[in-house]
Amino acid sequence: QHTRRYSSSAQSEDLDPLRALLELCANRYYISPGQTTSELFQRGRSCSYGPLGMELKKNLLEQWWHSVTRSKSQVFGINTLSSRKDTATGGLRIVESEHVKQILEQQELSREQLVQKVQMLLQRSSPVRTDLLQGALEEFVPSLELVNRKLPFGLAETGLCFQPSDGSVCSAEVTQTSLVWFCSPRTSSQWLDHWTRQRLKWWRKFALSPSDFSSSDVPEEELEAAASRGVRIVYSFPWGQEPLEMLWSRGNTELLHTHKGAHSTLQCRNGRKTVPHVVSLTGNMDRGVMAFLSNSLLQLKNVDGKQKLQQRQVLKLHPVLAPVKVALDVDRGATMEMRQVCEGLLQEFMEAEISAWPGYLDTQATSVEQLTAKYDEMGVLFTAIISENTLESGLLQVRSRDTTIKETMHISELKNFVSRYISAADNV
Amino acid sequence: QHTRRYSSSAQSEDLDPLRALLELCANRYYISPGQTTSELFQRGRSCSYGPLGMELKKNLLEQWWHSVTRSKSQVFGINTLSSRKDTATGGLRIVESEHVKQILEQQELSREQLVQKVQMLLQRSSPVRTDLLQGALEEFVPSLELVNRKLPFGLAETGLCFQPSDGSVCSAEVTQTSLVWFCSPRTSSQWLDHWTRQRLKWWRKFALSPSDFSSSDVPEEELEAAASRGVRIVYSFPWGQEPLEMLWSRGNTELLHTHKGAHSTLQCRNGRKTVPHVVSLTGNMDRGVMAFLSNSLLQLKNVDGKQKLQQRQVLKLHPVLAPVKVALDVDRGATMEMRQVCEGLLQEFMEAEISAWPGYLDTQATSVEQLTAKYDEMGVLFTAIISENTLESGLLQVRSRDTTIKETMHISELKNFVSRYISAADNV
Amino acid sequence: SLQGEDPTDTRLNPLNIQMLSRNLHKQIFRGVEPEYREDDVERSIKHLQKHQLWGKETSLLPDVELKLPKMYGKNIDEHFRILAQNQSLPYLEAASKLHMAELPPMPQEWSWSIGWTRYGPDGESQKVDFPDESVLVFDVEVCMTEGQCPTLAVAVSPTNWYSWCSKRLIEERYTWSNQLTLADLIPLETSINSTRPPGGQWKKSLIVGHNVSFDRSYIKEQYLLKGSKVRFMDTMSLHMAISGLTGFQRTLWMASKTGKRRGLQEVKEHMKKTGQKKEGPMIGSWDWVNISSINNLADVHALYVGGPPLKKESRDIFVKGSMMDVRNNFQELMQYCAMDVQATHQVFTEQLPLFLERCPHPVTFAGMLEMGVSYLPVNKNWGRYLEDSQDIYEELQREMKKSLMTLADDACQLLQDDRYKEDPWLWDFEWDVQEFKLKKVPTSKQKNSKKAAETEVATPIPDYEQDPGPPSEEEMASPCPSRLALEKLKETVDRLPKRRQHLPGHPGWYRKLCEKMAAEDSWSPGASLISLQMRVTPKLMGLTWDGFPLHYTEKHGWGYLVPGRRDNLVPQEENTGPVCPHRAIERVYKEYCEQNSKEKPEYLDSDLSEDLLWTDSTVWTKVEELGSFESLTEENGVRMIKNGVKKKVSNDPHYIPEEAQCYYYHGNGPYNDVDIPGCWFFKLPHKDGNHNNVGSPFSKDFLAKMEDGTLRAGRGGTNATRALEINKMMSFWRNAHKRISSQMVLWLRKGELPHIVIRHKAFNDEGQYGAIIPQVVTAGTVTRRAVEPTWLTASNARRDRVGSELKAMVQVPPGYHLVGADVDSQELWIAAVLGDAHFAGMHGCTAFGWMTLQGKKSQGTDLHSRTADTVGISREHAKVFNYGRIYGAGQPFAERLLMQFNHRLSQTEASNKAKQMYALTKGIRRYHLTEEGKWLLSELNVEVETAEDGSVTLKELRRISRLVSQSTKRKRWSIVDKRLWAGGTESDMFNKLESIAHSAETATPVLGCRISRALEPKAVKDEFITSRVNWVVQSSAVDYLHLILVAMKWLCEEHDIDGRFCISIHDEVRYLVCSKDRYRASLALQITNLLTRSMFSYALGMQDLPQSVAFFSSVDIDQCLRKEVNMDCVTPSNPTGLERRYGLPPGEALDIYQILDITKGSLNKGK
Repeated sequence: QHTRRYSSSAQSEDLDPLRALLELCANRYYISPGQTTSELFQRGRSCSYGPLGMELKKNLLEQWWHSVTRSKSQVFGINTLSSRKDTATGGLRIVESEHVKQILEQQELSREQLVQKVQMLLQRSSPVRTDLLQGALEEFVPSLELVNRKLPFGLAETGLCFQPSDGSVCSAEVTQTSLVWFCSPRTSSQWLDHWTRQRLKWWRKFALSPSDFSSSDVPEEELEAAASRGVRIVYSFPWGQEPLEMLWSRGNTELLHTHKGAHSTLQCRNGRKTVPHVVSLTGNMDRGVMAFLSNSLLQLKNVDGKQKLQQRQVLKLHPVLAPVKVALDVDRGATMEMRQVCEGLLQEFMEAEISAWPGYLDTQATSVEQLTAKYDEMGVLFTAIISENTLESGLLQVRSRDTTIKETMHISELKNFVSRYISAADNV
Repeated sequence: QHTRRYSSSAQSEDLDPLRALLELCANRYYISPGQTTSELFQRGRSCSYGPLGMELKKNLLEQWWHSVTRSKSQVFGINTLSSRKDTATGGLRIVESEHVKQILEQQELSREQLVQKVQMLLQRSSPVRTDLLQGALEEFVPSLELVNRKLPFGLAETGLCFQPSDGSVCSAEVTQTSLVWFCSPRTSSQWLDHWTRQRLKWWRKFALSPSDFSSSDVPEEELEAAASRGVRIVYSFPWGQEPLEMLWSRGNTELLHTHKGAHSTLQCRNGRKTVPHVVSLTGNMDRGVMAFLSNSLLQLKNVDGKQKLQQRQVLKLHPVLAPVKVALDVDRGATMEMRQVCEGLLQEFMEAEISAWPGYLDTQATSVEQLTAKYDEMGVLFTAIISENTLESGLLQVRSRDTTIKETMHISELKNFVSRYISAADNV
Repeated sequence: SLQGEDPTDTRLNPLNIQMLSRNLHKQIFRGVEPEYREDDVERSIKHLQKHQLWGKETSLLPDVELKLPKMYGKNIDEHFRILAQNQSLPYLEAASKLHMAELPPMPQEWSWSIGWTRYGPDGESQKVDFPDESVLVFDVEVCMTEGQCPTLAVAVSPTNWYSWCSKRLIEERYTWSNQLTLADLIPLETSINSTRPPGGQWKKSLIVGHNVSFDRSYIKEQYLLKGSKVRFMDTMSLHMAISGLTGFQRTLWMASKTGKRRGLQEVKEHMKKTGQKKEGPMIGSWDWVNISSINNLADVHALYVGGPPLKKESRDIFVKGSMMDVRNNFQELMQYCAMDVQATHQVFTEQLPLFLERCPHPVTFAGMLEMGVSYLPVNKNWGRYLEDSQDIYEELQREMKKSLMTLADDACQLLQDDRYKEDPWLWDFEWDVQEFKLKKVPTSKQKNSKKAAETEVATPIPDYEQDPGPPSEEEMASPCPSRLALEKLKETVDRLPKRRQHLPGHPGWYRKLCEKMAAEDSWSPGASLISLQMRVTPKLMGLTWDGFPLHYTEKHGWGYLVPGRRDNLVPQEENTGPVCPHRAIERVYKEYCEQNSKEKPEYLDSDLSEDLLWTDSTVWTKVEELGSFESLTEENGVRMIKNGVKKKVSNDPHYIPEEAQCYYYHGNGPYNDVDIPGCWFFKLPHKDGNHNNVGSPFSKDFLAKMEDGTLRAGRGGTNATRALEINKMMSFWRNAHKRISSQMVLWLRKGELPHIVIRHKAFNDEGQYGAIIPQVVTAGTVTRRAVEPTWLTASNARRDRVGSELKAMVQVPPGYHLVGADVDSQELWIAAVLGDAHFAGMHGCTAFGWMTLQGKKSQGTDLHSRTADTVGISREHAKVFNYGRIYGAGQPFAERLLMQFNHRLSQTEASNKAKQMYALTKGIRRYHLTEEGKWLLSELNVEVETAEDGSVTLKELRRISRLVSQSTKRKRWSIVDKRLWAGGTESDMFNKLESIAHSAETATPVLGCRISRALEPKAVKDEFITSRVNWVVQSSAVDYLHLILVAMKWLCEEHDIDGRFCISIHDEVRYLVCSKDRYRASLALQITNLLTRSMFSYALGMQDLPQSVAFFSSVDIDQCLRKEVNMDCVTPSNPTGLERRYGLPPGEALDIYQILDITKGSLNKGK
């Protein structure tokens, strides 16, 4: 038996790892089939997610939210606009194309008038955000009252941001997570360290091989304008490292600028009066989804009794992230009664907020091996098989994705088992 | 004692109800203070939400998602792009303003060349969606394999959509919910009725006065192009009715159009082979938030012992929607020990996913009355007050928003009490 | 200029070693010029020539000119005596007052009230702020289960009894803060809410207690940055100095006292461990057992006072009981505490005169007082450090567990098609699965259910289904039919046995790794019980040793399977148990060889894994263990021949006939009693010798083997390798975190801090400032070295060890600095100066001394380089050997260590290397014959080959012994008189050490402290020689420290330097000094070293001191505790380093010349 991780193996003789991953994502409802180009993975932009991809992303965003808002630090969630009323020029803007057309079609306008009108229109149109920082900086003053002017605290938000598409086939949008942390100037560096640590820990928590996630300081020459220090959290994709999250210690110039230098409204009760420093954490959750998909895909090779090489692909997503926890299937010779039991189980799982897969609806005969292979590729944690015998004794077979072992279990205990399995994995 | 609902009173001598609501929303961290114009409420566009507003909206969206995906019907979640590669003209588009400027600044271009170039640019730029329907229609084919070509099923999504801003001060964006339901042509009308009933039931579930939510058929002359029937669910705001959710029975023309009339790929195994019909449900959750805020605000007048008129505003949000379930406060003369107890409680609530308010952090002395008034306006369900006595006996005071009565409770039972209170309210 | 200008003015001794400048020499040695005898000089030169050291070039240092403060007395010894007497006078007076005192009667009834109560002679009680006395015997009790807050205390002065009760004892509350404040502690000098003594003057009073450092950590005033002049005397430390036991003796003492109980067992195990056979030597003289005891109060009391034994049962309530239990037994517990106080007083009364007699130099007493007030300042970063370390540790632990669990999960796949049978590691696991059992259904019921089943017609699913449309209103309202069906089916659960089977479908070995699912919340799924320590783990990881898969046997522990054996291949049918897939093992080895074919295996001495860089104390423990038998084995050789018993050729049970030997691989084996078809079994090497079984291949000893690739993970790719890596990273914190996180930190409030701190610009209102009082037992070992489990043994920060930045977390408050220094190669110099004094009475006259003073790394003439060259090992390794020798380790120690450093070294090679090293350094034993022996030999007319001094070699001695025993009937003649070392670089040093160790009144040469009564020849005869030899150096090092403490205190007081003693860790001292005084303190520290070294020379009869050792090579001025001022202490828990993470800039390390520059050579406060 020989096990080899995708990303760590250079000798892998088979499929190019990226292509294998893309194929799997498209076949197994993670990503809409039309979209699976390697550029998508490399640029870390959003795409149309299928039901499984959508669930994975939702789970990931939910975990991010919990980790940030339920930490011991004081963090408030906000929800700002992706388009804003801003008179500054430049950047991406939403334009009503009809309006432009109307101008262009006005034959009576001179060239200059035309140019002027289009410029005016452009200026009046709403710019769309490229990150969530600005919104949080604006919300700082109202939030300050909330915490009674006491530092530190943070504002959290997740949402769509837009990036120039640069003629790429990829979309212009990306789902970002943002925590903007306000603290005293003295502690900002410590907080940067703290959050780096927390964030890295979070990424690693769900990883199959945590060491593929790492953090590194941004070299001084690559620092963003206002930032005094920067850290990136990167994932080692098969084709190289890509940043998942950026942490910046940004000082207070941007905050002052946003509030037009109104020192007095920005000051906090912090020993002496100071304008707080800002530490920003910006994550790209679309790339995060890709990273976990890439990290979880195992290519297992088994030599069976007859020395034949068998290959098995398993998407070993963390139990908390896995979009489908249980697949419900019926054994050969499905009857309405067996299906009814399945429906009952499905209902039970839904009520317990455990996502279950109604495999029993698929009446096309597939072999157990095919089914298993499919579920392994979908990353389904457990497969419960209801058989004729179940109707008599209440016993069903439960196969685990990770051990490949089938265990007999009573139907009354299944939900509880799965639910405890997941919550235990969450707490580890 | 006299209770009067805002929206139902014409005799209200005090504040204009809309202004009172706006003020409260801004003061109590629901909406960012800069944004509170009455137009916002009336147009039902998104705005910058403060921590409480954000939480309320999150709760509402979550409830919507549960109600749709956990129904007995087969519904899958998807996540499509808000901007798309589409060569059709018209609509809102994201334009890189620098690019336009570059064109406009090219003095050597003739007027015609200029117009042409701008038009080209416009055409190449990504349009942004105005609703979620198109994405679901596109995802229909991959999903079809998922359900093994069996009807009916639905695709659910929530997300940002953009609307022309028409020179208003309001933003162009709105958070929509969408369920696109694919069913046999024969049953589509039944399904429309079914979903109308389900949706209305859902809206009313969280209302203080359910009768303010109602549904009505869209008159034939107002039907959208492809639709054969339409229903709107409306809320009676103080200034009049506004639609919260639209349900349309749309036939299959749009679906065929999206997939370029490829009948064979769209056909389902449904007795005879048919191209399914589409029923769409589109909700505006920003307006939904406004509706529940408006619906929950009570103006209570008490005559106290000295015959003085006292006014109390309470935001009686449904326990499930209320952004803060428990506020934790310390009695006068707070000590480190008391604060420690509060922190422990806060942590406990967070772990149980019950949102709690760290009122004990506010060290400015406010009277109990002021505090109570504030929490009532925030819609906080319970206020727990930790005192010196708590340290000795473990007993604390718990005040209910709805009864205003203070009950003594042991610290070990608080979490369980609140948790059961909420889930009971959910199941009613 | 302060430095000598004229190089010709430099003072050299006859051996060309640079001495103190004229200016300094005159001030210290008062003009007494050293005299050298011609023949001594000649002898020395000859000796140095022999060891190729004579004439080696040396470089000169600039002379130091410095005006020392006025010194007292006629000579430096008197100077120190006067200083020490002045410093300790008030405390000594208090001590003697207590010594004379008859204690007042103990109160019958104890007062139940918060704070202190004083009891008059008639039992009347009165509340007081604190016991205002000049001397107290004091004891604190803490209810351990309720945190670190002191619960109650009792004190007695010569005139009154006192009791103290904590607020938490008297008042009942739901919760108490877990953060202690000064108000929670016991005040001894100040009233409540005050941090100043009444009248503003701190009194010099004395507190006596048994293990008083524990009690001290609960005293309020001790946490103040400045102030208290209270000093402590520890009856436990006094006991160690008077009658202490070595670690090994303690085990034996317990064994002899407790008879057949636990103790003897330990001794037996010890014998086994150190490789002694049953008939091996036993401890000959047991007299010492009766004049000593182990350290607890009851035994110490029994030793010094006697009478009825102390009752200690009540103690359990404090250890295990709750506060409620303490309340319920209040009077009894108070009484218990008071009895301890009384006993301590009795012990003290007996000890004081003994101590003063045995440690007569006043410096010892004064030094011990100073050692008793250590103080470690910490700040907010302490909490951060604890949190981060624990956090990282837990994360790593989780990651490791996850890796291991994944390995276990993956292995489960082998169950399919019985593929495990072909796995080189897992073939011998339990792979059986169980059948799922149901309760038998009563037949009648069974029939019913069968009938029911029959009536229920199975409905097939239609081929295609129509969209049924939405459910009707009624359907929506009524309960769902499928739910009802499910609920009904769930009723069959009563057919399951009450006790559920545990994972019946999983293989047996996996089942054992899984927790049974229980009702508790703590259940975790999967192979969650797996750990590195389990036997399945190395196999799941597919560990290989030199490419061979690891295998475990009950009898031999961990080893590995080498394929190729043919003599035990059995036809398959005959075998019922698991069959070893030797073909698969061959494949594994083949793959390994292919991989390694390019890179030649490295047989070079690998870089020393830092785990082998033992701290001195661990080297010593090891030496003591092995050494306790060494002198005897040597003697044994002689005796054995004397008795004419020839040792039989080994009847080793593992003797292997030639044909069963593995022909291509050599290692520890094969052990052919392990019968695995097709494979030989070899054992993993063990650090204590190959006959020992290895219990886990993950122990510390194999870390180096993993690093060099001898031991590696063969499968599971990253999971296994990463688990090994993590194991290494966690090692420090795993062992230390309990001790570290239970350090009691007390945070001071703003008003409790000195003005210097709170007015400093770096002061932060939210920053916390506090202190840890380390529980240092001032004389915790028989050598009188201090003992403390956390700080004194802490290693330095290491990049791959979580939490190892511990020491750097001791950080000064604003406005302060830590000033300190390491005594450069302290023990080497002490040994060298003893040897030099012994040989020719001048510095550097022995090769060892010369190397210590003048040796240069660059020329290969320093001690460690020399040893490294001789044996062919790295300099770092050589260091361990060199220290080991000075601690008294013999050749067996060296052999074992050599093999541990390089496991491919054979026993013979190691033995030869060790022999060579010892011959060159320690020298060869030579024996002087007794008069009786000489007479006998002349009677027998035996020719004897003797050296100039009349000594004979061991070989010669054996020959003589044989002749003697052959020719006479008497079995025993004592023919050996004195044994000496000769010919080595260190021979004279060892002769000196042994002569001290063998003398009737063994005492340190400088301060004249006597060895523990339990180690004196009259009690132990010739046993424990290693310990006694070691004692000479170690105890002198303690003298060194005491001298430093006394001198430093004098200089600080004399020159108004605002500083206090912080801690002394082994050979380093640290002072907490007000920043403005830090350079003056550095100068004072340098002068201190100068005076201390001079005192050593003076006491050994040498009126001079080499310049190279006169001063610390550098004094560190720093804001935290660390080995080097520029160490950034990067560790996994401190990834960005001290400067970035904690804002600690590098400190300054100043040599004497830089300090002179800054201070202009003056200790006086700036004008």
